[in-house]
Amino acid sequence: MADHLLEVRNLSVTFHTVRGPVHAVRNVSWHLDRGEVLAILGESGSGKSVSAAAIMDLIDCPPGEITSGACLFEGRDLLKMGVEERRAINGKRIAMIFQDPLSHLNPVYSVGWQIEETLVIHGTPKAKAQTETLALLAKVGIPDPAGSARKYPHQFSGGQRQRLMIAMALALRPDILIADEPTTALDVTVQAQILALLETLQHETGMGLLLITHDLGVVAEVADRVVVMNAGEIVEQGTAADVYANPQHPYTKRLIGAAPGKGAMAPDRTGKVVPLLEVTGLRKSYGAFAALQDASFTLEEGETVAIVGESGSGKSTLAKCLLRLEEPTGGKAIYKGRDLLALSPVELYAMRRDIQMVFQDPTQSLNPRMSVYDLISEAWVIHPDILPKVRWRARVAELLDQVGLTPEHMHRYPHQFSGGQRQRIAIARALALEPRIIVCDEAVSALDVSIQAQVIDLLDGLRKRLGLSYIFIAHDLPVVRDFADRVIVMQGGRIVEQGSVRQIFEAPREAYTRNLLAASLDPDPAVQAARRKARLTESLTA
Amino acid sequence: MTTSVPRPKADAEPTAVRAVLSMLWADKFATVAVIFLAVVLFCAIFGPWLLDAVATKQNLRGRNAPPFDFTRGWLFWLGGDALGRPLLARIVVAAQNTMMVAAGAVAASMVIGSALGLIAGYSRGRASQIIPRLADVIMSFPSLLLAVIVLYMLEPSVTNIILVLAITRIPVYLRTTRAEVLEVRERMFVQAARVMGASDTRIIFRHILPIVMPTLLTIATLDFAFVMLAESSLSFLGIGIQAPEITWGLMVSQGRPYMTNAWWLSFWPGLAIVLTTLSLNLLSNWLRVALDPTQRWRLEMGARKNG
Amino acid sequence: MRKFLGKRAVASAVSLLLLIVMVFFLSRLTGDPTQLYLPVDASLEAREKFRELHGLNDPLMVQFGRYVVDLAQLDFGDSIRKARPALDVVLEAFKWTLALALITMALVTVAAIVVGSLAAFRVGGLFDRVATFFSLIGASAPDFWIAIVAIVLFSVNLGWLPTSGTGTIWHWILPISVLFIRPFGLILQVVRGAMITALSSAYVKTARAKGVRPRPVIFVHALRNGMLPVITVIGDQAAGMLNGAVVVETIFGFPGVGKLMIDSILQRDFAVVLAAIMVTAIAIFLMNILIDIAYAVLDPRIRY
Amino acid sequence: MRSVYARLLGGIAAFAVAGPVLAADTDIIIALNEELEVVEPCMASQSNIGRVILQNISETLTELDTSNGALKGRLAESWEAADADTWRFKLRSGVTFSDGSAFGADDVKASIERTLSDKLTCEIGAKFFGGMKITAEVVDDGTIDITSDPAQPILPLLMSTLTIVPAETPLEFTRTPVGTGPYVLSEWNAGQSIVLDRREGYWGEQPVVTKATYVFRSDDAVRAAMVGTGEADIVPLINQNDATNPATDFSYPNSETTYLRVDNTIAPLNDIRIRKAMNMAVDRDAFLGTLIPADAIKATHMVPPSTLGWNKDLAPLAFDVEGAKALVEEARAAGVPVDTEIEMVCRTGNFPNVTEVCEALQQMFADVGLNVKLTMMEVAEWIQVYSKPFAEDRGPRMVMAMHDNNRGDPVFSMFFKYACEGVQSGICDADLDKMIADATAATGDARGPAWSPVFAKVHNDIVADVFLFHMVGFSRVSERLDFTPTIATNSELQLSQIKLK
Repeated sequence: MADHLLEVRNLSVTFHTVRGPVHAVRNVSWHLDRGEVLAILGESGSGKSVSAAAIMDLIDCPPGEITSGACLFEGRDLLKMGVEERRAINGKRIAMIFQDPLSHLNPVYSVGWQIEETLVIHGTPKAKAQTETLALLAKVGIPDPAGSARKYPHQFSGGQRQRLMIAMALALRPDILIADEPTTALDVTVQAQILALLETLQHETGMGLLLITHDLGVVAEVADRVVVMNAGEIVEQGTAADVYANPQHPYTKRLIGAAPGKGAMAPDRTGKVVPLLEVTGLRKSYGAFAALQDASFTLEEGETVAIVGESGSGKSTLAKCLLRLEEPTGGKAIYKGRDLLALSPVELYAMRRDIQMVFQDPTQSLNPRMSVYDLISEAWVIHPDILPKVRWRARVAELLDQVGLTPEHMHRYPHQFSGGQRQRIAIARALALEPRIIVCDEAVSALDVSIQAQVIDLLDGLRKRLGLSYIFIAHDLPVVRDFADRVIVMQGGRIVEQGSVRQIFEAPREAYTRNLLAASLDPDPAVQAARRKARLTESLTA
Repeated sequence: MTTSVPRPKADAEPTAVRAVLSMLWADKFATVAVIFLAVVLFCAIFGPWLLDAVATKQNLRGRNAPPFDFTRGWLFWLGGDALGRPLLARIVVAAQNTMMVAAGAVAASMVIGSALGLIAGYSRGRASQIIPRLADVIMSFPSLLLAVIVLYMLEPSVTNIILVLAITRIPVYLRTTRAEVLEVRERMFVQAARVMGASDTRIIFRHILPIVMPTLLTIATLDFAFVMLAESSLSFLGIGIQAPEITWGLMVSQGRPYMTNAWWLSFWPGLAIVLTTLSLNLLSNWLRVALDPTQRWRLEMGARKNG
Repeated sequence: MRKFLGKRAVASAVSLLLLIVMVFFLSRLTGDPTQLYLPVDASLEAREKFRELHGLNDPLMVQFGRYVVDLAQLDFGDSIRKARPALDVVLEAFKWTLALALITMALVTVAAIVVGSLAAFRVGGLFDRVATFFSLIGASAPDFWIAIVAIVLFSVNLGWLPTSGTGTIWHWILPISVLFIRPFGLILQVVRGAMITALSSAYVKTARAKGVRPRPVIFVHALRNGMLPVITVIGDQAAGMLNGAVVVETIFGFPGVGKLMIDSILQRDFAVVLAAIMVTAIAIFLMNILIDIAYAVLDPRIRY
Repeated sequence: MRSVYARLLGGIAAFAVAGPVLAADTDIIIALNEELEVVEPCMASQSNIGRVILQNISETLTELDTSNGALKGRLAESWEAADADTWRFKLRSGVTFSDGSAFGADDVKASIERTLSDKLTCEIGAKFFGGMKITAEVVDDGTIDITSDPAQPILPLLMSTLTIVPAETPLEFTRTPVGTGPYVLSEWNAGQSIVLDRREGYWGEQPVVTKATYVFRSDDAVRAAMVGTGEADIVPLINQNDATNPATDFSYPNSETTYLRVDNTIAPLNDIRIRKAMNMAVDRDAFLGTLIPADAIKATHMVPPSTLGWNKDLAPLAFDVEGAKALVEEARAAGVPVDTEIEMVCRTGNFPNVTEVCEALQQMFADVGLNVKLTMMEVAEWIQVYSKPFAEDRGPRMVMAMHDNNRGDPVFSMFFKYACEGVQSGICDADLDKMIADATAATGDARGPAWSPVFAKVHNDIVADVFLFHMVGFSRVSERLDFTPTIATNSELQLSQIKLK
């Protein structure tokens, strides 16, 4: 047993809150060996990060309390070691990288300084640390290492920041790297690069890699073994391929079932084409910078048009311009014979009823100080002619019912709901105005897969029942594949390609679209293995 | 607000109150502070009504009676002042003016300052340029000069002291509100409201103000203490409230000539100021933690342990 | 940066101008210095003569015009009371105020940061509670009260320090200590709050994961981030001090600009009042620029 | 940045080094309550300036001996009335100014002209020489004729106020005063201190004190504490509450009189019964030894007892609440609006305990059934209600004031306070006007008896005001010095009178 590089045994951690103790993890045991990639898979709140935090001594006590268990590193229990001893292991023998590298890098020190610090505190002489830092930066693919070392975290892109984190973590060639959601919130192409980098480095150093993720695709791409967690407990573990191909636990089954990109694509629309919204030559520039150039497309009644692209492609700008949250620089958007972009404030007010929006993060898009009733009925306060006040309560109940919540939820506040429930509230709020078009700006990106699937189902059902049209902005291609009728691909402020969902996914014309599709990870380890083989041969032949 | 809808809150209300109380109980300092403030508030409301007659009863031949002389009745436990009036009664009576000045100045500066700050932060027009300049001017305008101007042209009454102190504190709220509004107006739920067609007034009052409010309230608690001390300093310099009106600050400054031979004249009202400001500071510290979801566990933890 | 400084200078000049206009006209609403200057028994002719001599009989607009023209030539007018150029009088006092403010704020800043950071490190611990409690008590007491108690204790009873005045380094200790207390309490609270936030931030987690020792975690990683809100408060407090510490100056016989200002206001020596306001406003303006620069130095994300 | 620090550190180091130089025993430190704004001799009637300059730097032709009210020569050896409006002064010879130049009649003439000039606002000119025209004519270097229009029987007394400066002194406020006195201004650190050094070549007896340093502390408690801590030798003004040590603390009549100036023109104050009632309502004895020092004297005059013409027969109306109430009721029955609110205006910081005194007075008036409202005012505002022109729409009003007459002659008080044209007069009575004019013009031995009935008429017949107290001040003097403050200490502090024990 003591042969494992790292072993967690029967770990239980409790957090004390006013509502009583919360058992974050219970009796969790797993192990990691040298040269191995172990993935801990779980959704938010599953406790998947807690054991890593215990290993790194990052659990604040109080409010946390490690009630039982051991974390054996090379056979010695980390939890019983002295502060100074653990400090000497942290960063040197076991390193960690986090989700959101922007907030995890200290904003006020240069990245070179931060990487050097790791080396210096563990005994590397200052001069040597400096040269090594430059070497590390080069190794993780940061251009102009000498210049970059003097820059600050905010001056890098998201992907580069994660590379910097990796450089910092690997500075002392640790035996174990813990990566906590390292690619979440990164674009698919960047995600692929980071995963590739991690893999390369792991091969080079032979370290053990502990990957904490919610993404089946990431597991499929890199993990040797996987531990599936739910509600603080391990429900299943095994090799990645086994678990995917042959899930035992119902939760695992549900999780795999919910993974998007598996269902049938929408058929190409045929029959009478009724353009509901016709956008031509839409432009937006900030000074000299053109955020959106010459975008033209149509939206038909009852149709879902997805707009995909990486961050900075201009897809959100497009949505904001259509909704007049930003004033466009030029172009037209004809809806019901009127140009939305030329409406006076009074006309705009009337138009708001017809076009609504669901935002990415429901936590932020719902006013935390308003109850669900207030949030939904606000629509009728603003547009009093929709509904007489006496009917508000009934209608709120009805809407909540429609989005899968119950009328009892009416008097609660947003923070009392889970993420998926909050997004349902946001959808109910949009529906309150009885719109014709709903713009969904990354509306499901922040949700766990199982929740994501439910919300997509909800949106789909509403479309069928109410005849809504969606403009569905997303970076996640599998979701788009499941949900959209037509797809618009954007890059650098331009529409590079548009067509029916089949056309885009099965016969992409543009190289950019193809890259995007190739980088998107499949939840099936077998599929990913095949793709890797293909990539490898491709690179060999090239 | 505009959405006054009858709604049953039967289940939510008591638990919320109990949660607040238990969080308060978790911080013993804050609990004591709240109790003390409640006593002060009681004195401020009922003090003059109960004790005004005794508090102004002079006795020139029994002046500067020392404290802790328990033969003379409870009113003289804290001693008597330079005119032989019982200090305890005077402190109780003075609580009203003191609280009125502080509360009035804080409320007025908060309302005006935050209104201007909302305008400056929300509008993108000329007001957003001019109003911060106005704040600069008020900041550099010496409060003493302002006091002399106002008190010369009007009279040194409680209302006018409130006016002076309120004007000098306006920039604090103005700047804070403006900075917060600049941030809050970009938040998602404000955008969501705009998408629904909400008017600017609605966005400001229904969506932005409630978010800014906790910060303003925290500042207000601290300012309450600050204003009491400022009023006391003005009295010290002879341009504040004047006798026969009575405030704690005025009592302290009137007792100053006796500090070496009748310390109690300025000590007790000074202690009242210290304890009140201290209580407010403790309360504000507690509020800061209680209103911050990321810090609240500290109190919730304590409540669990003690409750 | 240069563009930013230019913009700031223009904005401040506008504020200053507005301030001068307001102070000039408002202060003249508070009465005529004649009766204050002359003995109460002075005849009406003597008063008339005095008014004529100092141009107080001219319409207010004429007086203002004359003031502005003189000001354009950097002539701030003469003090009626002191029969000297107002600017000389103010600068003489201001150097004392500046020294007092600089020394006090330097001490306050260092002390508050050290104590506040340590308090934030173990929130609710003994050190935190003691530091918070005593700093709050200090910040809650009227300053003239503390000043007189300090004099009675340290000068009269113990004889350790001189009661008041200037001259030796010992004379500075009591005024600085009394002046220290309130901003210390306030800044300590802000440091503590900011450091609690900074210490619970993600990059501190990274630092701990890297194996950084607790002390550098506080004073290197968290502190520089936590300093931003602190600097704003330090600026506000320093600005208050540059306006003069009237109470402390009065009690300790310290010849600063606060005492000068209140005396001039009470005596309606308008030229001195205006000159003092301008000098302190300019000093505060310069300090605000320093603070903006400090922001930029501390936080590379801020660029003007 | 660096240079700022360097300078700052340098400054601190300098302070540390420049510690108190070991002072000679004959060096003394005097703590004053306010800073000198100017050191101009023609402003020496202001008490804070006078305490430093008067007779120390700048001397006068004559000097009032406050112990007996007699006038003695200083720079003048003798004087006589040349005719009805001209006085001839024989000057002391062998006197030199501190700049070395010799003192002569032309200096006196120049000083008079300078003090009364239109180009300067000299307080001595405005305070003592208002409403008259003075011309000086040099007879010879040691003799000068001074003529006044109208005639001034007390011209020699007036000359005790006028400081003599060299003829060449420019017509602007000087910062380096030159005088004939035993001391010379050697250092002036604005805001901190003024240093006077004894000079060689003074015409009179060489004083003991070699050097006097004046420092300024506006806080009463601090100032008083400085003698005990050895930081000061004399504190001319301390608060009565601090005057607790009989070995060092001296009380002295300070020639100030407190009173309530009553506006006799407005009902109900225009009724003598009400004014009498107010006088009877004040329990003056209760104040003595409590809020007012025990040594103060209950006042019946506007001037202190050492003044010419003091009327021994006047006594304050006895404290009698019932009698006062009866008078008020009588007035009410006669239709006087006795319930009208009367405003009592007091000045903050006028004298120690002024607020308490006013609060107590308000209570006493209330006890006899008068409706008195107390308003505390800052000096600038107070002076507007104290001096004419009075506001047209004013209500019934009393103003608490403290009047200083240290010159020994009632003329410096009575016209201003009681004549119809008097700037602070609350009454107008043709008979009284005539009596004041006659007394002002009276000369020699007739002058005293001319004033006495004026006092009686004001106090007994008109009951114009509510007189309170002739006040005393307190000084603290180090035990190593032999110096006893007198009534003169309020306006001057002659270093030459200070001896060592």
